[in-house]
Amino acid sequence: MLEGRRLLRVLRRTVIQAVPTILGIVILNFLLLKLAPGDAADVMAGEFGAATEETMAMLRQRFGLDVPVLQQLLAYLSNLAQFSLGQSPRYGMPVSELIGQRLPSTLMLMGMALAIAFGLGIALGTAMALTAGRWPDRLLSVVSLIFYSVPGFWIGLMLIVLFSVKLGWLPSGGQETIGAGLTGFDYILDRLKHMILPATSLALFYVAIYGRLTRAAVLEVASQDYVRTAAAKGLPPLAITLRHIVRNALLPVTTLAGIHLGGILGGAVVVETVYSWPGLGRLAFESVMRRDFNVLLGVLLLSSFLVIIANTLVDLLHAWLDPRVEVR
Amino acid sequence: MTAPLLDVSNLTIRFPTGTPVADLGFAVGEGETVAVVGESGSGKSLTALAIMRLLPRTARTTSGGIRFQGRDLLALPEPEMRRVRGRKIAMIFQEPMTSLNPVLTIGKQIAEVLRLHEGLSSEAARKRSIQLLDLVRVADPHLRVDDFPHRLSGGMRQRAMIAMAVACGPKLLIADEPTTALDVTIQAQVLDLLDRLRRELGMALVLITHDLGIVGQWADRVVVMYAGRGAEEADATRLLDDPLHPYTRGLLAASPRLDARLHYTAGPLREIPGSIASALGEPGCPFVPRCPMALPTCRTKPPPLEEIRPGRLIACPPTLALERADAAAVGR
Amino acid sequence: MLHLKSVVAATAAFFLSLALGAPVAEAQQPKHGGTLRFVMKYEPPTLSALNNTSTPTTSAKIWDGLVTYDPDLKPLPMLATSWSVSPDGLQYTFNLREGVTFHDGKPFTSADVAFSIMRLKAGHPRGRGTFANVTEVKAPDAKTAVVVLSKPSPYMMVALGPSESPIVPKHVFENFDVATPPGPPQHIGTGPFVLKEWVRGSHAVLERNANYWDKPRPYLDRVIVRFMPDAAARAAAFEAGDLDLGGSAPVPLSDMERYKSHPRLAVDTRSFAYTGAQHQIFFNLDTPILKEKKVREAIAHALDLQAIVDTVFYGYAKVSPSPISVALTTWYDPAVQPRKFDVNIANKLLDEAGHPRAANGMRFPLRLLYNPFIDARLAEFVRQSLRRVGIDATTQNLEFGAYVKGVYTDRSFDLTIESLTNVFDPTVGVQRGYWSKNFRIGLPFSNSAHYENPEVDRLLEAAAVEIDAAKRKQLFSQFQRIVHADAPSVDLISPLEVIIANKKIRNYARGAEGLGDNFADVHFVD
Amino acid sequence: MTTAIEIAPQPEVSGRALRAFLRNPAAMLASGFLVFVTAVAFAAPLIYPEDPLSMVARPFLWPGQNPQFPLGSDSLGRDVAAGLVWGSRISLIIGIAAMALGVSIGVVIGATAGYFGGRIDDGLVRLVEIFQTTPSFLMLIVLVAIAEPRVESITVGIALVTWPTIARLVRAEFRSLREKDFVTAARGLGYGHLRIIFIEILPNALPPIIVTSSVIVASAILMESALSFMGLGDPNRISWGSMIGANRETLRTTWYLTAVPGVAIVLTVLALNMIGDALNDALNPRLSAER
Repeated sequence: MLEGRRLLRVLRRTVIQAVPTILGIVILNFLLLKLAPGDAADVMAGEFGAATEETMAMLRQRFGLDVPVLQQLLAYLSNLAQFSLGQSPRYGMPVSELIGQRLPSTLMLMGMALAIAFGLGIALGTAMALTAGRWPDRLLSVVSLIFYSVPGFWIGLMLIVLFSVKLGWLPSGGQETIGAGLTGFDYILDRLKHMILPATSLALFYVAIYGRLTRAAVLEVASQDYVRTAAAKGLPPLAITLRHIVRNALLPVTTLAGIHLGGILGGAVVVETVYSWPGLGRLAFESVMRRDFNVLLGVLLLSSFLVIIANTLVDLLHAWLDPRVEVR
Repeated sequence: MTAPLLDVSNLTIRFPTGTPVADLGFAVGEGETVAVVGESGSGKSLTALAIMRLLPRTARTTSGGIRFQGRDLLALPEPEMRRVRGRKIAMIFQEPMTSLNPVLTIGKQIAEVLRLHEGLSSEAARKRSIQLLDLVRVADPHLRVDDFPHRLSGGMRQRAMIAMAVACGPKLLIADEPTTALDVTIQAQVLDLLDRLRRELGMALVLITHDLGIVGQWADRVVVMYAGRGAEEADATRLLDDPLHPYTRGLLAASPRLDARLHYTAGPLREIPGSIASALGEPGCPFVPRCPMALPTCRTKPPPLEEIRPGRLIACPPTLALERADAAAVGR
Repeated sequence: MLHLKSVVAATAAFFLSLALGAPVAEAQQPKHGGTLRFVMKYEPPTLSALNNTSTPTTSAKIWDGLVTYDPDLKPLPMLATSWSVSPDGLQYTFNLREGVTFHDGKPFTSADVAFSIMRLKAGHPRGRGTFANVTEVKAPDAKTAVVVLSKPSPYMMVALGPSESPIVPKHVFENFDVATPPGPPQHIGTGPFVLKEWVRGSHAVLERNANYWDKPRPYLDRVIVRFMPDAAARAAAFEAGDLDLGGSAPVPLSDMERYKSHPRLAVDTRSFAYTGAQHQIFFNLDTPILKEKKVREAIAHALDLQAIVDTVFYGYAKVSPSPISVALTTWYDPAVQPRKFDVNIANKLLDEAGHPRAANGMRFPLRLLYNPFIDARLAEFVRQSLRRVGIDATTQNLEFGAYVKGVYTDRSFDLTIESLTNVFDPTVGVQRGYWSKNFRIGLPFSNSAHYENPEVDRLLEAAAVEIDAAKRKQLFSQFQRIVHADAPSVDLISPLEVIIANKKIRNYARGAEGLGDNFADVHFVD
Repeated sequence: MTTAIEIAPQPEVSGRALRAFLRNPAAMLASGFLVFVTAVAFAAPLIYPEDPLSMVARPFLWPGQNPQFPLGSDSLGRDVAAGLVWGSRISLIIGIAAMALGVSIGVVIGATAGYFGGRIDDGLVRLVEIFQTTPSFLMLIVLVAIAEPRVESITVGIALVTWPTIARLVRAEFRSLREKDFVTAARGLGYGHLRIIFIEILPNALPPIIVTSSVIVASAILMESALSFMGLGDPNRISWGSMIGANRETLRTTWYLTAVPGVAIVLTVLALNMIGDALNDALNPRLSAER
């Protein structure tokens, strides 16, 4: 019952926080996008090969591009108030449907990337901290710095060359073996195989971040009195590390996960390009290029939703990990 | 005379940056309470950690022998040593606020040691934890057992620490400044509790403190440390009545005395001039820079702890000379 | 009484001609089955070519045309089994194939042909020109369609291929908006493949149409069309064996040598008459400095077209110096040759035009734009060539929307590198860039130079209605010479249609439409 | 009289921190490398007076094949070595200028929010949140696409997506510092807000800002290269990122064309991050003791 009330409070706070933020994002980006040279009609006319003035005018009218910007914004907002993200001029279908198609694959990719980043990062960081100052620490520190310093697309291309072209172990791109008609376990395995390389490329940068954060946090925690208490109890090092150090060290490490989700979505633009992954990042990039602004706004909106949700989850996770935290 | 429970001899702890404990020796008998007294920085806490073998990695314990129940702890392999920690020798720390893991319940933290050393099931360990909390006089132990540390007061937390420490019935409990962080009113309660447990469980107690005021009531014997060396060792009452080492005398004059009724005895508090830091790099007696009676010979080499009379040792050649002169005079 | 010149062309003849092109051993019965994995660079808004020109390859698999073409643009029967043209060129009669049904089971009739041509006239970017003179399409019976023109349109007969003018079901499109990209529910044709699934941003799956009229074709079970925008990703996918076929140089040209010796993949550099690829620079003749012909000529002299072919396109292009691409062998006039590459001439002309070099070696600045679908290295090459003769060219890297707006609406450019494709006929593909009446602000791929020459206008307009091929060729020759002399543009090169294909597939590009083939005849060999 | 107020603690960027930094061998190595890169960037017109984009050699010369072009030539016959030298200029300029701009915006907004608190704080925090909830690379693409890719617009774009990090940091520092005695004292003396913010508090908030700044320079260089990869680079200037972007298609055959600028980016970014680490250690001695 207490838990329920806590949850409710979190949700209410999230909503109160989210609404102005999201409104801000919409308005800011809407106005920003209207500064862009060219509009959807230009792009479509160009892509279709040719056009006449009449069709251009007709396109603009149909997409609602022929009225003043402020009016367009109001129209968009009133659409939004009715939970509609509008239509994509380019695809001729509702934005929500378009995003809905891409969302699952992006969520999976991001989820796996985050899982890799956390798992590997925390392991790496703990290993570094436990060997602080000695050669494994120095070596891993350099490795994580390199992860941190190498452009993501470079890693992506190199992984493809190595693992799919040279070794032939993993597919070079896409999210599934198209038309293979796999079902059940084989299907899941196939999806996983397709996900490993892009998720890794996306994750490595964050592996480095979490590794470094964890290292600092573990060192900090390891010097705490209660760790000494645990040692004085006669606990073996592994138990001390897992039960007393890592769990406490997780607290500062997880704080940034929400913000990183936004970063990962941005990074997804590059990785999805390299791996031909049909995700939101690529959709967003193309919608910028094609001036398909309803789609772009939809993606931005959704991603801020995701970030807000992630932040809420992190808060809840904190409350669970750290009993001292009262949910604000 | 049987061998003491714990015998620390010639203990020296070195760090790359210095030698905070040198040539220290003292012994603790079964069931005895020994207070180790000194200012902060005197090396008393490091000594306690050295006994537990929990010194930081950079520390080197050299030329010392720490014999516990006849075995040299310094020579034990680490897994063996782990079986000593928490089971044979337990330790409680100064800061009950930070010495408990904030993300685990009290009960889990007590149960951890029981499950480790006594192989209890989690259920049995929980039951025992409640009993232990009861033993250390925590009210409503069956409720508190599920509380997280931050929900408890400082005194309660220290009681929980004590419950954890005595869980496996250790032969020796090292209490490192157990009351420093607590309200004055709680201090006596906690010390009484320790004393009672010592008697009931038949364990020895090493009470590390900077506060000579608590020594008289709760300690059998006192070791006074200064700058990592033993300065004086004596029965508690003797020492308080008749401190010999100039440092002990200064310390005693500077400390508020806590009598049985928890009242401060009024008396002027006097500072010892200088600070312990001035001992650094001193080739001779570390107390020389602050000593009112230092002789030129004091500066040449550190004075050894010498027995004046049975059970009474002192590391101060001038005092020793005076005392011996007095004794000779009395004897004559 | 109409005098009908009938053309009888049997289906068998068509396939016989194909078989002749292939080794005899493989002329035996092709085997059925298999999945063809075909890659496209960009995902189009629709797979249909009904109202856009970016999707000829996918459209041809789903929708048939009235006719298709052999490599020399000779029409071959498809949905029309035979046809005739009235001597005045104003009436085309098509006899339609019996027993053809759409994917939804409805029969194909002359009403669908009539509807499709009028719809193409209304909504197809080129169809508006191609079918501009169509006044009506009569359907005297279910299997006869008669196209009636107000003026002769000699190019119309080459515009009826499946990749250019798909025949769509009237009952599906009747109530569908002209300009909206058709979505999956509208992907219903008579073609050899049926749209099964389209995962946006990823791929489309085309399944075999078991009821296809051209039995036993199609041979393939399935065609998977993947959309992969990144060249390196496509290259990796080809090499990892994840792709079988791709056109328009699907892998970086620099890698082509490796593919030439690849055990599993083949490089095909045939050119196809339907594409008419052409890259050219248009001058903005509203820029004062470019109004001087000497300056424009100097720029032409500063560009080494052969070097462009060799370095920028790694040899996978042809020098194409005339406004009509060398790819349009019928119409290109070989008398038109590039201006000599000579930096000294260029410098001299610029000096004469009164633009001496300043202290920093530069004469004047120019804004250089380029269509982002063109390799940026071409822009880089042009920029550096111009700087060599003292023209301080600044390249602007604009994405497509900004580019189209910058050139065709804002006209904020001095030079633009365009790829105004000539397609299959100069009236359809070339006229738009040079006809003064097609200088229209805001209209993409119009007369961006703002070139006005009454004589050129006259020639273009005459050629558009000239049914005598020889006379028409004469008109276009004159056109080419005048434009080349006037230099409103510098025509550069015609890139080859480079195809990468799995060595085990056959007949992926039988006719003039290249990969715009319907793939009905594609099959795997062991 | 005014001397009485000189109770503001000396900024922590002190001799001790400097010594700690100088004693760190990794930091010295990294600094040495950066000094070298900067020197090369400054000396570019002396080393290669020619336009680095001009086509001077036979295309696809491998490194060492022709001693005149030690690092080879690219697909258009441009000298890779010249590109590398000139590219260091643009990459560093973009990195440093974007950082300077981003830090300036971040400091002003973070300081204002942290110092004044209340409604102003609420509003600015919301603003920061709007920027931080938007995927920053996507935002960058939007900004650069709108303004057309040029060195200036890329720089401003990167600054606009990095300032929120600094703003958050500065706000947190200011919130804790504004309660300190020396600030109260300064207020008591009637100093203006501007003076208190910039002269009294800011110097004390500098250490984390400095550490973060070096990391931001590094990530700006990475972002520029990613933009180039996506085809949003400045075609008129050569930068390491644009070298990778221009040659990535030939990655498989002539890998050195991307590897050379790639290694330059990695080493420079690595050096910047190492300096960031070292600064962090030097300015937060508590943790550095563990190293």
